[in-house]
Amino acid sequence: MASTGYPPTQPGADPLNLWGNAREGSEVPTELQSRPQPADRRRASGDAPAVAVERVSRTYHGEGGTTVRALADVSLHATGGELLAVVGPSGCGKSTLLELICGLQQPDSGRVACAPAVLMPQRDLLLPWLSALDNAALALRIARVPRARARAQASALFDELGLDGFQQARPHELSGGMRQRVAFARTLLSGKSLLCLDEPFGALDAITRGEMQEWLARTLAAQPRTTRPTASTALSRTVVLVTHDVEEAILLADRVAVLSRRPGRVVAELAVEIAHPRSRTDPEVLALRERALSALGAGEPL
Amino acid sequence: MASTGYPPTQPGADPLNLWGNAREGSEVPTELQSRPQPADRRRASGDAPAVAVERVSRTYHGEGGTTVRALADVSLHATGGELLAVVGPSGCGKSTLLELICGLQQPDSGRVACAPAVLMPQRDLLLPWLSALDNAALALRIARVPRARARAQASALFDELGLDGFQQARPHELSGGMRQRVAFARTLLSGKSLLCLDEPFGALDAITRGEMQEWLARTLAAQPRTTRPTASTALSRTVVLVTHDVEEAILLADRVAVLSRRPGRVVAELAVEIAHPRSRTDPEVLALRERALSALGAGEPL
Amino acid sequence: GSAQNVVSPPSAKRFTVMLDWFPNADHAPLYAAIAHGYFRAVGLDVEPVVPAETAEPLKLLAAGKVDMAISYEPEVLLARDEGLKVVSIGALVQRPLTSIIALGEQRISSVAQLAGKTVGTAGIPYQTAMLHTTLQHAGVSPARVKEVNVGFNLVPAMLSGKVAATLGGYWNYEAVQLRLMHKHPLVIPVNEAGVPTYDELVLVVRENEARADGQDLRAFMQALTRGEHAVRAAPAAAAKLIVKANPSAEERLQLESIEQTLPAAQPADASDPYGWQEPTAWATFANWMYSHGLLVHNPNGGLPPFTNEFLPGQGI
Amino acid sequence: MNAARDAFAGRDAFAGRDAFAGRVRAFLPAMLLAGALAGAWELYADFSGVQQDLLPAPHAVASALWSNGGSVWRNFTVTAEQVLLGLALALACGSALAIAIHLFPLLRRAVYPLAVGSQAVPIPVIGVLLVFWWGFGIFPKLVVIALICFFPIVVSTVDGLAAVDPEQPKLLRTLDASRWQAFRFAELPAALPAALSGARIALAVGVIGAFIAETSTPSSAAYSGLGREIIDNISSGFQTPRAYAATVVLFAFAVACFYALALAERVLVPWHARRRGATA
Amino acid sequence: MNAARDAFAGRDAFAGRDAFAGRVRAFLPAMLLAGALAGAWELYADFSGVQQDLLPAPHAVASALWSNGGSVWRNFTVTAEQVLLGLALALACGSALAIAIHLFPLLRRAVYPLAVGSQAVPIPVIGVLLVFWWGFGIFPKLVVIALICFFPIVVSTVDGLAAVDPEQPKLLRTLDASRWQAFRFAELPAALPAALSGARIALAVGVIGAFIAETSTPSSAAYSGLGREIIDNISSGFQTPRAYAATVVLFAFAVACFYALALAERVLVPWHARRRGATA
Ligand SMILES: Nc1ncnc2c1ncn2[C@@H]1O[C@H](COP(=O)(O)OP(=O)(O)OP(=O)(O)O)[C@@H](O)[C@H]1O
Ligand SMILES: Nc1ncnc2c1ncn2[C@@H]1O[C@H](COP(=O)(O)OP(=O)(O)OP(=O)(O)O)[C@@H](O)[C@H]1O
Ligand SMILES: [Mg+2]
Ligand SMILES: [Mg+2]
Repeated sequence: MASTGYPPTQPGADPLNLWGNAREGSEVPTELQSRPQPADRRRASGDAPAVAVERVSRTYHGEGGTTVRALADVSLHATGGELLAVVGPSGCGKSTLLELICGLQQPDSGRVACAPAVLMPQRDLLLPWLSALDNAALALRIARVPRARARAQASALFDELGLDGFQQARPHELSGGMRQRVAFARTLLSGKSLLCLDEPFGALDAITRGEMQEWLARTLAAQPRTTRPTASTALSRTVVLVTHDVEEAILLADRVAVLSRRPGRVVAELAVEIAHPRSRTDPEVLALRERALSALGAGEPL
Repeated sequence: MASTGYPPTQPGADPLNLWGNAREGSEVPTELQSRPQPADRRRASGDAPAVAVERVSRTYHGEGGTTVRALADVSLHATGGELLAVVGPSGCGKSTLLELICGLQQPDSGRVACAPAVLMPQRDLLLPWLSALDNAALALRIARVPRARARAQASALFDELGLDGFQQARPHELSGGMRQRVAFARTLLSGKSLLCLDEPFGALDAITRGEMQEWLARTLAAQPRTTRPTASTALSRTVVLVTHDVEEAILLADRVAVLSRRPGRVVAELAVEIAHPRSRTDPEVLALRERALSALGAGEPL
Repeated sequence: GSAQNVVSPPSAKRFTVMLDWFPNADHAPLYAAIAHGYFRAVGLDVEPVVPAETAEPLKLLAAGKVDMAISYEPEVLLARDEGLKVVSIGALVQRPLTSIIALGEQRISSVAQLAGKTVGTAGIPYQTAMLHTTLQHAGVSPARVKEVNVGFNLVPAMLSGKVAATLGGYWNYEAVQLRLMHKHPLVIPVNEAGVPTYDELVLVVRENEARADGQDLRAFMQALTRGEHAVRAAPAAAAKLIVKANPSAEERLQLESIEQTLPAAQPADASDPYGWQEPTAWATFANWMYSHGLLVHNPNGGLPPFTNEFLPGQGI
Repeated sequence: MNAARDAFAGRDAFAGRDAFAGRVRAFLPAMLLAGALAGAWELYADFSGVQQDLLPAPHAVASALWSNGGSVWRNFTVTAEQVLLGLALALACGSALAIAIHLFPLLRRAVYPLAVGSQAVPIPVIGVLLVFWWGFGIFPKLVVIALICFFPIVVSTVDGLAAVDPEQPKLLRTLDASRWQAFRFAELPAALPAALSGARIALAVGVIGAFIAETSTPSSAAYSGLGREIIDNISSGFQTPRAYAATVVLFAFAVACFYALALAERVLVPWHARRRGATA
Repeated sequence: MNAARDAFAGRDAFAGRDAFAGRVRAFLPAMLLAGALAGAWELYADFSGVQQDLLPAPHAVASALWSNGGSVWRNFTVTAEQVLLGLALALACGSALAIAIHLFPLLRRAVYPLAVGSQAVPIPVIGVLLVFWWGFGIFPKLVVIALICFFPIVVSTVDGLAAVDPEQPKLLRTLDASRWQAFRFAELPAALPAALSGARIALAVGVIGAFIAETSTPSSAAYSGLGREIIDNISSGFQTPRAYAATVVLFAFAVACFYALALAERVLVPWHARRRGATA
């Protein structure tokens, strides 16, 4: 870790200080390298995009010699502190896109340059041998935070996410939605400046999901927005949210990118200029939702 | 299998004849045993409930000596051919309920008596060593259907579910939503008379999900309803649909059972008397949706 | 080992002797000398070591890991043929012990009757050569006998009835066992069947040390001679010593075996000292091995493979 | 489907039996079977006309064990010490090598084949050499045992480490885990169960190893292990019952160690042990 | 993090190398290392003053191999046949036993401990008995090898079968799978990789087994295997170089078989082999 020159944030006593601390902001690089490795990433500075995906294509070569074009010529940008939602038909390459942003895959063509990103994968990859609490605290343990402090911070987050009482449960003792929330907590605690969330609330019922959404909105709203001056912008947290729930996208995002069917192309980018907190019954929201849905529906039928 | 006296349906040439064949209906038992095992189940006859869950409680004894009351005194019934939707907060015992119905768990108290049920688990449990097609055809292979026929039937269903072209892909080559649809196909092809679906469309985007819902509604609508005379009722397919999407419940279900927070109790049972096809913008639907949501919201906050 | 029983004077010099096989009746004089402190008396702290297999003693001797090895005359000749600088300084047993042994039930009374039968050996080349010699001596073509390599399971092989006879067992050990088991074995020592006689068990040391400090060796032989007298005087006590050194040895057998061996430990000519090695016999046997292609170099040239100069009353 | 239910129930029982009493009950079938086999053996030995010296009857073995209890016990302590120390040595070297091989693919390609081949080297070939280097003490024997034991540990551990869900390392990478941390948090725990099967195999092989070690290196002690006692009694023909008595002790020793390791597994990888029973 | 990237890359390389050329390249490091070791050995043997008959120098071994090529080769064919047949026997019995143990928990409790103990029985003890029953042919030797090999296979397979995701059987049950089908569709494929590591271990142990078999059972043939050749050259006369020559052949044989099995794995469990390389 120490060798990487990018120590992840170690949140202070306040477990909800989720967007890094000053130490991190202090090292602001001047430009982004293309095709960066997680190791040598530097976080985006100022208005420089925290996410810069330019004309990226990705084709998988399946085992049976079959090739699958997942992404075709996709360009996406997100500035520091922005919440970019990505919606698209199943199998259009959303997860692939996130893996590209996190540097877990390399594009066949095009250019990816992003701040150090943490991925919340679609499958919660909880470690069966760790308790729910230790799973959530994994990032902190990796950042060499003493176990006791790491657990304290994770535990505080458990209350917030309605997991109180299940700190000691093993993953297989948790319900689907609870597992997903543990994975969510793990992601938040990583203290990275760029969060890539792959359907973070997919397994949650309407109510719990609503609560989570509000909670996330609140948390992000509490942090400095992009309008702030550069230096402190470095402190703001960028989110790329992949979701299959258009409503969710509208409620949370600053911008919504709609992908076409495989091979994924950006067919629409909707800016959401609605003040928080937003209500699902708000006509503006409903209108945008319909626009997004129609954009989604566009393209040949199944 | 032959020993069980309950051969699962072997769908004919038409891959969408999903609700069993006459041979199956011909053996109609007179009463249900309590705490039945999958082996010696007999399908519900006539108006006798296909699902009879009576005053069932289930408590888990976790590893750390912690005990979790998942279900408290839950009673649910579904008659043959009915689609019963179950909604409830995350962690309230929905998956547990389905496992009880499928006889994979035994209740601590109360009585469970159900027709032979097939479970679509929350986690798609696709077998990594089988192709997507063979995973879907698993039930048929188990029922000793010749491989070629089994594959043909599964393949036909693949088109329906928008998975065409991925027959030969291994599960790890599929996207989350595709995996879920493969698991869905596997469940449908089991030919059981009672389907327990645990968030079948959880990982699907709005559009695909809409298509799936329509498709399921169509398929079920095409089959004889409970109003028909007994003998043929035996042919009808019962569905218990666990979902976190209230709208989905309203759109598909004949009745919606709303569970409280853990320990899960039935706080409301809404009958949905709206003619198919239903539209999500239909005021009746919206009204019911709000009722369900409020029922959900009831109970202490997180 | 037993050596620890006597408190050693600080002067006593550690002297490791590697046996040819696990402790048995053949080693009685050694253990007697240790137990009675004869070696102490001459300033030697003798420790016996049990080998894992039969070539090990000479190898480790030549490698300087032990001070003396108990081995077989044929092995000594082979070792020297291979260029190992070792020399035999005394015979523990004056005659071949290796014998052709057949169970009574096999109804065999002479080597000639082995024709067309299966014979088990330990897979040692010179024993195969011995078999051939004895057969030819009995007028049987070796081709008519099937040789089976049974490793060290000579007795079990016979008991299993899968071999008519074995060559490699000792007339003072395996034969005695079988007799005690009432198997009425037929026993023909190889030297009574056409193989030139040789010293079955010999005490071997490194040549340079035999040249340099003969003092210890002479002292060793003296103590050993006294040990031999002690055994002769009280065979039963000696048997007990063996069992003590090797708990899995059976006392009755050891005693029987000791008594049988005593005569073979004496030189044919009573005027020769204990441990005497007959030069002519050595020469004859070496030539027999050479003629059977067991030795590469002609044994008649060069230094003799043995010396009697450390025997009591010899040398100097 | 009955078979199915029994089996599932059975697995529960297997996982559930944590009480000591339960564990004893768990061994009952084995003891009954062993008894039955011993009976058959007795009958065969007594009435088939096979000689004592080839196959002694159980009662003869028992009496031999009784009458030589002392020496058998002393030899047993020697052997037990060798096996346990040798196994410990093998575990240390084996798992270290496995981890190195896993972390550094070059090492895998360079060292693995040689490790494989090393198993083909017959101990007697190097026995003398070991003595030449390390003398007549216990150390050469430990080396022999370790040499024979370490391989199963290496193979199982390497394979176990490679079998981790490939998505896990991805996740850990985005959490900025170093290679070592990815190993420590994801791969090592995932590999533990496999490593432990390796250890169990190594144990069994280790008993063989002790026998080989004792019979292929010289020794100066009067009590130099059960292996030596056995080989002496065998090659001096008619003491077969004593050889069998020593063998019985080795047998019991191996079984005891094996189940001691099984207990260790319950402690080291609880999640795994429990998962085993988690079905149905 | 460089280490990390290298490692990930390395795993790719490992998984990716399917071309033959690639495979040869993959062995280069091993060959270089082997060469280096041989060199060191040569120097040690030549200049440390250790004698030929304790540790012959590589060149002496090479010349011994050259001059006795014929007999070594004949003995090799004998041993190779024994190892492969014995291994096949062990695979058949071992996996059968493992499956039975897995399907019938009672059997697990009854037979497993005895299987464990069986490993502790020194072959020389029963060697004579085997000959008494089956004579001087190859069969007793196969039995010995199988006896020594089957255990690793049983342990790995049993553990592999127990390690299947416990949710899978649930699913299969609701699909009305019989116990046997649940086994065939879910448990068996999941256990294959573990079973194959077991086989690889068994192979290595099998070479040891062949040596034990040849040296502890009588043989009448002129060429009765490398093990016999080695022990004869060790235990009498001073043919150490020849013993080492035979050993070198055994060594090569073991390595060859091991990688043959690795290839078999790629064919039998492609999903697994591929997953290995799927990271990053
Ligand atoms: N490892 C892989 N090998 C081959 N093909 C793959 C692989 N991973 C993904 N794909 C293919 O790439 C396409 C996009 O996959 P991806 O998971 O990015 O879709 P997605 O947008 O996340 O879908 P969903 O919303 O269902 O999760 C799919 O068609 C899938 O079959
Ligand atoms: N095997 C188990 N051991 C212990 N506790 C368990 C186990 N399985 C479930 N639970 C507990 O039972 C409760 C209900 O679990 P269940 O999976 O039925 O919830 P759910 O309604 O399906 O939730 P979700 O909508 O998130 O899937 C949860 O609190 C969970 O922690
Ligand atoms: Mg996805
Ligand atoms: Mg659930």
